[in-house]
Amino acid sequence: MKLRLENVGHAFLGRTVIEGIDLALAAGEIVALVGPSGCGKTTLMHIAAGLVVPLRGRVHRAYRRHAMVFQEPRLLPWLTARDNIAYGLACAGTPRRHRREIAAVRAREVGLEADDLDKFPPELSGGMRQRAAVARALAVAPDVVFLDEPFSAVDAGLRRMMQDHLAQAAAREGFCALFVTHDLGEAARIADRLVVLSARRRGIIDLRAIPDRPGARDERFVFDLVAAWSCEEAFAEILDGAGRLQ
Amino acid sequence: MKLRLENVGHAFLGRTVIEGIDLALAAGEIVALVGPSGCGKTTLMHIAAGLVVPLRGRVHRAYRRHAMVFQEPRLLPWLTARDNIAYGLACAGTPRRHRREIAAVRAREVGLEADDLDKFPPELSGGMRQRAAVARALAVAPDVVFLDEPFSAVDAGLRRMMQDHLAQAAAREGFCALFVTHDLGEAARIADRLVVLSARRRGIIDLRAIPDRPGARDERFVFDLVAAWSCEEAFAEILDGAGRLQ
Amino acid sequence: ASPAMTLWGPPAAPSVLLAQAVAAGSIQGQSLDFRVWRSPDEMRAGIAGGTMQAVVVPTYVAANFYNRGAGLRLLNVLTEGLLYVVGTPDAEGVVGLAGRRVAVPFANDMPDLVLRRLLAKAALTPGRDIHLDYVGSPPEAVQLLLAGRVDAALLSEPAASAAILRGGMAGKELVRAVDCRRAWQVATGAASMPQAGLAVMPALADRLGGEGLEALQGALEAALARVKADPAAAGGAAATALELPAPVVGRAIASSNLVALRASAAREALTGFFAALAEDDPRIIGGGQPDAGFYAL
Amino acid sequence: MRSDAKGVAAWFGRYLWSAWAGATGLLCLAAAWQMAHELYGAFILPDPLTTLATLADLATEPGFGAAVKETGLRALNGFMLAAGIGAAAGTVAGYSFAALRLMKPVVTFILGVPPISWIVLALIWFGASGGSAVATVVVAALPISFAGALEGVATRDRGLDAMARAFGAGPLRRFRDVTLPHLLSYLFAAWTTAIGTAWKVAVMAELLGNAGGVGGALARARALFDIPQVMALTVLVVLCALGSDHLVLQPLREAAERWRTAGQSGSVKQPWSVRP
Amino acid sequence: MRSDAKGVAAWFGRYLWSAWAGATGLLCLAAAWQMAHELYGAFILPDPLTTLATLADLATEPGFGAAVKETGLRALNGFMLAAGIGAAAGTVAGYSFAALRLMKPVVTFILGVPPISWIVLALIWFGASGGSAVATVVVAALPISFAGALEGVATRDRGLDAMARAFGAGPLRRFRDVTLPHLLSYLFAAWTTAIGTAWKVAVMAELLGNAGGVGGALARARALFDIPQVMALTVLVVLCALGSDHLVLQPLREAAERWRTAGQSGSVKQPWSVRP
Ligand SMILES: Nc1ncnc2c1ncn2[C@@H]1O[C@H](COP(=O)(O)OP(=O)(O)OP(=O)(O)O)[C@@H](O)[C@H]1O
Ligand SMILES: Nc1ncnc2c1ncn2[C@@H]1O[C@H](COP(=O)(O)OP(=O)(O)OP(=O)(O)O)[C@@H](O)[C@H]1O
Ligand SMILES: [Mg+2]
Ligand SMILES: [Mg+2]
Repeated sequence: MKLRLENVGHAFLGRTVIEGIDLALAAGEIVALVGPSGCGKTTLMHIAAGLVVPLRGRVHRAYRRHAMVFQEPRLLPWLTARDNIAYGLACAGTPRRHRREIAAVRAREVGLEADDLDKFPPELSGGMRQRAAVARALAVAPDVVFLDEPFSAVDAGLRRMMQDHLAQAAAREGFCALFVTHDLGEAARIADRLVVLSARRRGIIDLRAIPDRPGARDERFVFDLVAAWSCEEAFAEILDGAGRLQ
Repeated sequence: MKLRLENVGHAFLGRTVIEGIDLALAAGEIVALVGPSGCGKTTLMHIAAGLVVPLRGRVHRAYRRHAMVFQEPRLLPWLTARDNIAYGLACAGTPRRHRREIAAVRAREVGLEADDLDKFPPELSGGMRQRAAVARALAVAPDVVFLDEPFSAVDAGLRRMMQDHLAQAAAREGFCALFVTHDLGEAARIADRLVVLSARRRGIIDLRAIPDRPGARDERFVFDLVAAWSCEEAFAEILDGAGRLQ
Repeated sequence: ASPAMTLWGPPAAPSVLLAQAVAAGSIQGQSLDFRVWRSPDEMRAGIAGGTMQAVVVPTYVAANFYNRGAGLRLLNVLTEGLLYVVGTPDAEGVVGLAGRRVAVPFANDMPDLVLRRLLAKAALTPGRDIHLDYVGSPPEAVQLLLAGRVDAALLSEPAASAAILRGGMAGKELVRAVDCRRAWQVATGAASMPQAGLAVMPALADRLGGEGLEALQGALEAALARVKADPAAAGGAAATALELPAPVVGRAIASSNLVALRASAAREALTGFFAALAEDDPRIIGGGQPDAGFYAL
Repeated sequence: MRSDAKGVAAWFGRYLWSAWAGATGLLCLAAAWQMAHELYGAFILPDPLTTLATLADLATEPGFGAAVKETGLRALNGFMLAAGIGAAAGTVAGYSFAALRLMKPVVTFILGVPPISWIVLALIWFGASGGSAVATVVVAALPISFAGALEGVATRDRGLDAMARAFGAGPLRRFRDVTLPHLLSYLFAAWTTAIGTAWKVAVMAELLGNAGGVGGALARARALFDIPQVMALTVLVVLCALGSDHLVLQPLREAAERWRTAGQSGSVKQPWSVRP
Repeated sequence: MRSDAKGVAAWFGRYLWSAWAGATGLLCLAAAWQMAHELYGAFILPDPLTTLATLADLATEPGFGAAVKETGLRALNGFMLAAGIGAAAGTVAGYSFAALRLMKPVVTFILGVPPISWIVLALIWFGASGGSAVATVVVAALPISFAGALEGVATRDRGLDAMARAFGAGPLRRFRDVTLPHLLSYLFAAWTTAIGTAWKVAVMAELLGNAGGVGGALARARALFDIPQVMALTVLVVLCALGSDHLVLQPLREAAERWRTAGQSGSVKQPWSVRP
C-alpha cells in the first residue's frame, strides 16, 4: 500500500466534515472519489496529501514523491505557463534546461501549444490553466498523484485524451492516483475503484471495484455501468438534486 | 433583439482569437456556446458583456441590466457568501435588508444551506463557490445573463436542478442567457440555440436551433441528439482530442 | 611625538583665541590642535565620551556638568559678553524692543536665558509686550530678519557682524540695537558677563598638572594679546575653522569682549552671573553654585 | 461580517495574549538599555528604573497632562491629514497614469527636501506654534501614505474589478468594494510607520520651535542637561507611539482584515493554540 | 520571463515617455515655486532660475563631486542596510508570531525615539563622521521597510503556498517562489519612501554632525546666509532622491513586476496608446 488513511476525521470550526475514513491506495491503482458538492472530497484529499492535519486518525505514506492538481489551477501568476509546468520539477531540483524540455513535452500531452507556453496565467484560457496544472503534476513523475476535478474545464475531446493518458501513464509508470470527479462516466472509464462519500453520513458509504481494466472499457460499457449505478441507493445523494433543495 | 454582435473580432497581443462574429440574442432565449478549449468563448462573452473592447466590430445592447457568472467564481474574499450573493443587488442599489432576504432565497435555489451563508469564500468548497457565483448573477433579476461554464464544479444532481432552474427562470422571467459549456448534453438539454466556435477557423462554424422547448426534453432525446452531433463535421474539433495533440 | 592635544571651540568668537594659541605652538612639548564643535549634542557626546578634553563651553554649562559629576572644571573665562540684539536702527536698548518681533535661536540656551532675564528686569513679558520667534539656528534668524519678517534677532558674534555685513550688501541697514553685556551690567549691577570659558576634563588636567595648565593659560593670554594687536590677521587664522569669511571674523573680534581671565580670578563675577541666570530655576547650573573645585586655575 | 459573542471573546483573548507577548519584546529592550547604561554611565544613559521613576514624578506635575494632550493633538492631526491626503492622492495616482505623473515628483519633493530648507517658509506660514508642528508631521508622513496607496491600487485584483463592472458597479463603488479592502493592507503597513513618525516629528518640531507640549519640556530638560528627564520624556513619546499604534491602528486593522484569517484554521498552526 | 527585443524596445519607449510625462509634474512644481518667490522675495526663496544657475556654478567647483559622492554613499549605504535588515526582520516577523512580538516593540522604539535622544549615543558610537549619518539613515528607513515586509508576508497567498508545499518545496523555496514576488510590491512601496528619506536624512545628519558632504556644504552656505546656494543644494538633494528612485528602484520594480501587466491588454486602456 502506497498510501493508507486510518480512521481519519476532520472538522472545520467545530463542524464535522468527515469521520472514520479508512482508505488505501495500492501501486498503479486509480481510485475515483465521488460525492455531492461540499461533502468533503477536497478536504479528504488535502489530508491525504498532508496539507491539512486531520483532527482524528492517521495517514501512512510509503512513497517518495507525490503531486497534486488542485480544484483551482493555482498557477504562480509571476511565472509563464512553461515555468509553471516546470515548477514541480524545480522543487525537485531538476536542472533548469532539463526541466524546460520536460515541461514542453508534458505541455504537448495536455494539448498546450508552443506559443501558449510563453503566456502568463491571466493570458491563458480557463481550460488551458487547468491543463497546465495537470501537466505540472504529471511532470514530476510522482508515485502518487492527487487530482481534484482535473478535467472539469476542458472540452470533451481533450478530456477523453487526458483520461486515457492518465490511465495509461498509471499502468505504465506504476503510479497510483486518487481523483475527485463529478462525472460518474469519467469515474467509470478510468478508475479501478470507486469511493462514494456522503455529506449526510459524513463518510464513505460505498467502496467498489470497477470490473475490467481502466482505459480498455468501451462507451457502451461505461454508459450501462453509469445507468446501473443511477438506480442504486449509494448514488442517490449525488444524483438527486431535488432532495437537497428546500 | 436584446443583444447583437456585429462582425466582432478580437486579437490578443497581435494574435487573432476570433473574427467576424455575428450573433444575436432574443428575449427569453438560451444560447449555448461550445467550442474547444482556448477557442475564444470566454473572450467572446467578455466582449458581449462589455468587459473587453473588441478590436473590430460593434456590440448593440438593448436591455437594462445584465449579470455574469465568470469561469472562476470571482467572489470577493472579504465578504461572506451571503454578502457575495447579494453583491449584484448592492450594486443595483437594493436596500441592505431586502437584499439579504433575496440572497437567502437565491442561495437555497442553488443548494447552499443557511450556515454556509456566513462562511467566507476560502471556507466554501469549490462547488459551493461556483454556486454562490450563479446565485449572485440570478439574484439581480437580469435581462441578459452570461454564464461561463457555470455548472462545471457541481455534482450531477445539483447540476440538473440548476439547469432546469435556469431554463424555467428564463422562460418565466423572460431573460435571455448566453452560456458556455463543455458538456454537449447540457447544451442539448437547456439551450434554444447552439453556437459552435472553432479554434482553427477563428469564428462560428455552426449555429443551429435545437428542436423542442428547453427543459421539456427527456434523457433519451438528449442522448440521441448528442450522439447524432458526434458524427457531424462541426463538432469534430470539440470531440476529437487526438487531432490536437502532436 | 605624542598625538596633538585638541582644543575644542564653539562656533563663535572665543574660537579665534584657540586658533591663535594653536598657531603659536605647543604645551609641554605637545603640539596643539584646534577644532570646532557644531552643536550642543556633539559637545555633550565629546565630553561624556572623553574625546573632548579641553573645550570652550558656556560657563553655566560647565557649572552644570561639574555639578552633575561629569568632572569638568573651568580653567578661565574667554569672553565677557558677545551677545547682541541686531535690528533696524529705530530700536534702542531693551525697552526699545517693546512691541517688536525678535527672532531667538536655540530656545533654552544661553542667549535665550540671558534675553529673558533682561526682559524680566525691563518688565517686558514675552508674548504680551514683545514677541519672541524661536527658531532652530542663527541663520534662520538672520534670514527672517533680512526678509523683514522680524524686527530684530538675538545673535552672538561673529553671526551678528555677519548679519550686519550681509544686510549692508542687501541694502538693509542693521545695527546692534542691544549690547547684552551693557544691558546686563545695567540690569544686574554686575561688572561683567563671563559668558564662556575653557574647561578641562580631569584626565587632561592630571596629565598636564598645575604647570601644564598654567602653560595653557599662558598660551591663551599670549594669543589674546596677538588677537588684540592684529584682529584682521587673527580673523584670517580662524576663518576656515569657523567657515566664515576672514573679514567678518576680523570685524567681530572688536565686539566680542575677548579676555583670558583665570577662573579663580573671575570667581566672583561667575558666581554673580550664575546666581542671576539661575534665579528662576537652579537646575540651569545643575542645582546650585559649584564649589571651589570647579575653578581649575 | 461575522460578529458573535464567541468571536468577540476570542478576539479579546487574542488581544490580551498579544499584549502579554509584546511585553517580552519591551523587556528585552529594557535589558539592552540597562546594559548600555552600565557601559556608558548615567550621564549618557540613565538606567530604566530611574527613568521610569522620573517619568512617574513628571506625571504628577501640573501641566504634564496638558502638554501630552497638546502634542498628541498635533501628532494625531498631522497624522490624520497626512494619512487622508496621502491615501487620497496615492489612490488617484494609482488609478490614473496622468495623475501619477503629476503627483509623483511633488511627493518626492515633499519627501526629499531637507527640513532646514523649508523651515523658514513653515515659520512664515504657520508661525512658530502648533501649526508648523502639524505641518512638519504632515510633510513627514504624507509620502509614506502616498506610496502605500499608490502601490495598493496598482496591485488591485483586475478580475474582481471586472466582476464588479459586470454587475454595473460604478467607479466609486468598485473602489470601495474591490480596491479598498485590498488597499487597506498596504495602508496599514504605511500607517503603522506614519503614526510612530508623527509622534516623533511632532515632538522634534515643538522642540525646535519652542512650541510647548512634550517637545517644549524635552527642550528644557535637554538645555539643563537633565538626562533622566530627557529619557523619561523619550520613553513617554515611545509609549505614546506604541499606544496609538496598538490601541488605535491595530484594532482597526484587526477588524478590517478579519477575513484574511478565514479558512486557515486547518492548515496553519496558530502558536497559542494546542492541538486538541 | 519573456524578454525579446520587442519587449525591451517597448519598455524603453515607456520609460522615455514616463520621464517626459514626469517633467510635467516638475514644471508645475517650478511654477508654484516661482509664485512663492514673487510673494516672499529672494531672501526667503530665490527664484528657480537663479537657483539652477547657482547649482550649475556649484557643479563646476572642485570638491563638489566628491561631496555628492560622499553623501550619496552614506545615503545608499544607510538605505541598503535599512532595506536589507528591515525586510529580513519584517519577513521573519511576518512568518513567526513569536518573532513579531519580539521585534515589533523594538521597531516602534527605533521609529518613535526622537533623534535628539539618541544622537549623543550615536555620536559616541560612530563618531561625528559618516558613521553616525549612516546610522541616522538606517534608523529613519528601517521601520518603513520592516512594516512593508511584515504586511507583505502576512498577506501572502496561502493557496499558492499550499500548492508549493504539495510539490515538496521547502520553506526557503516557498519564500522565494511564492511569498517574495507578492512581497515585492509592498517592499517597493516602502523603499520608494525610504530612498527619498535616506537622502534627506543623510544631508541633515551631515549638517548637524559636522561631517562634510552635501550637508556640510549646506551648513556653510547657511552660515554665510547664501540663500541661493542653500536652495541650489536643496534642489540637488531632491534631484538625487528623484534620480535614485527613478533610475534605480523603478527599473528594478518594472522588471520584477512585469507579470502584473500580463493579460491586461484588452480590458485596460493605456493612456499613451491609441486605439487602432
Ligand atoms: N488577457 C489575455 N491576454 C492575452 N491572451 C489572451 C487573454 N485572454 C485570452 N487570451 C488568449 O485567447 C485565446 C482564447 O481564450 P479564451 O479564454 O477566450 O478561451 P476559451 O474559449 O474560453 O477557452 P476555455 O474553454 O479553455 O475557457 C487563448 O489562446 C488565450 O491564450
Ligand atoms: N478552510 C475551511 N474552513 C472552514 N470550512 C471549510 C474549509 N474548507 C472546507 N470547509 C467546509 O468543509 C466542507 C467540505 O468542503 P470540501 O471543499 O472538502 O468539499 P468538496 O467535497 O470538495 O466539495 P466540491 O465538490 O464542491 O468541491 C464544506 O462544508 C466547506 O464549507
Ligand atoms: Mg472540492
Ligand atoms: Mg473560457
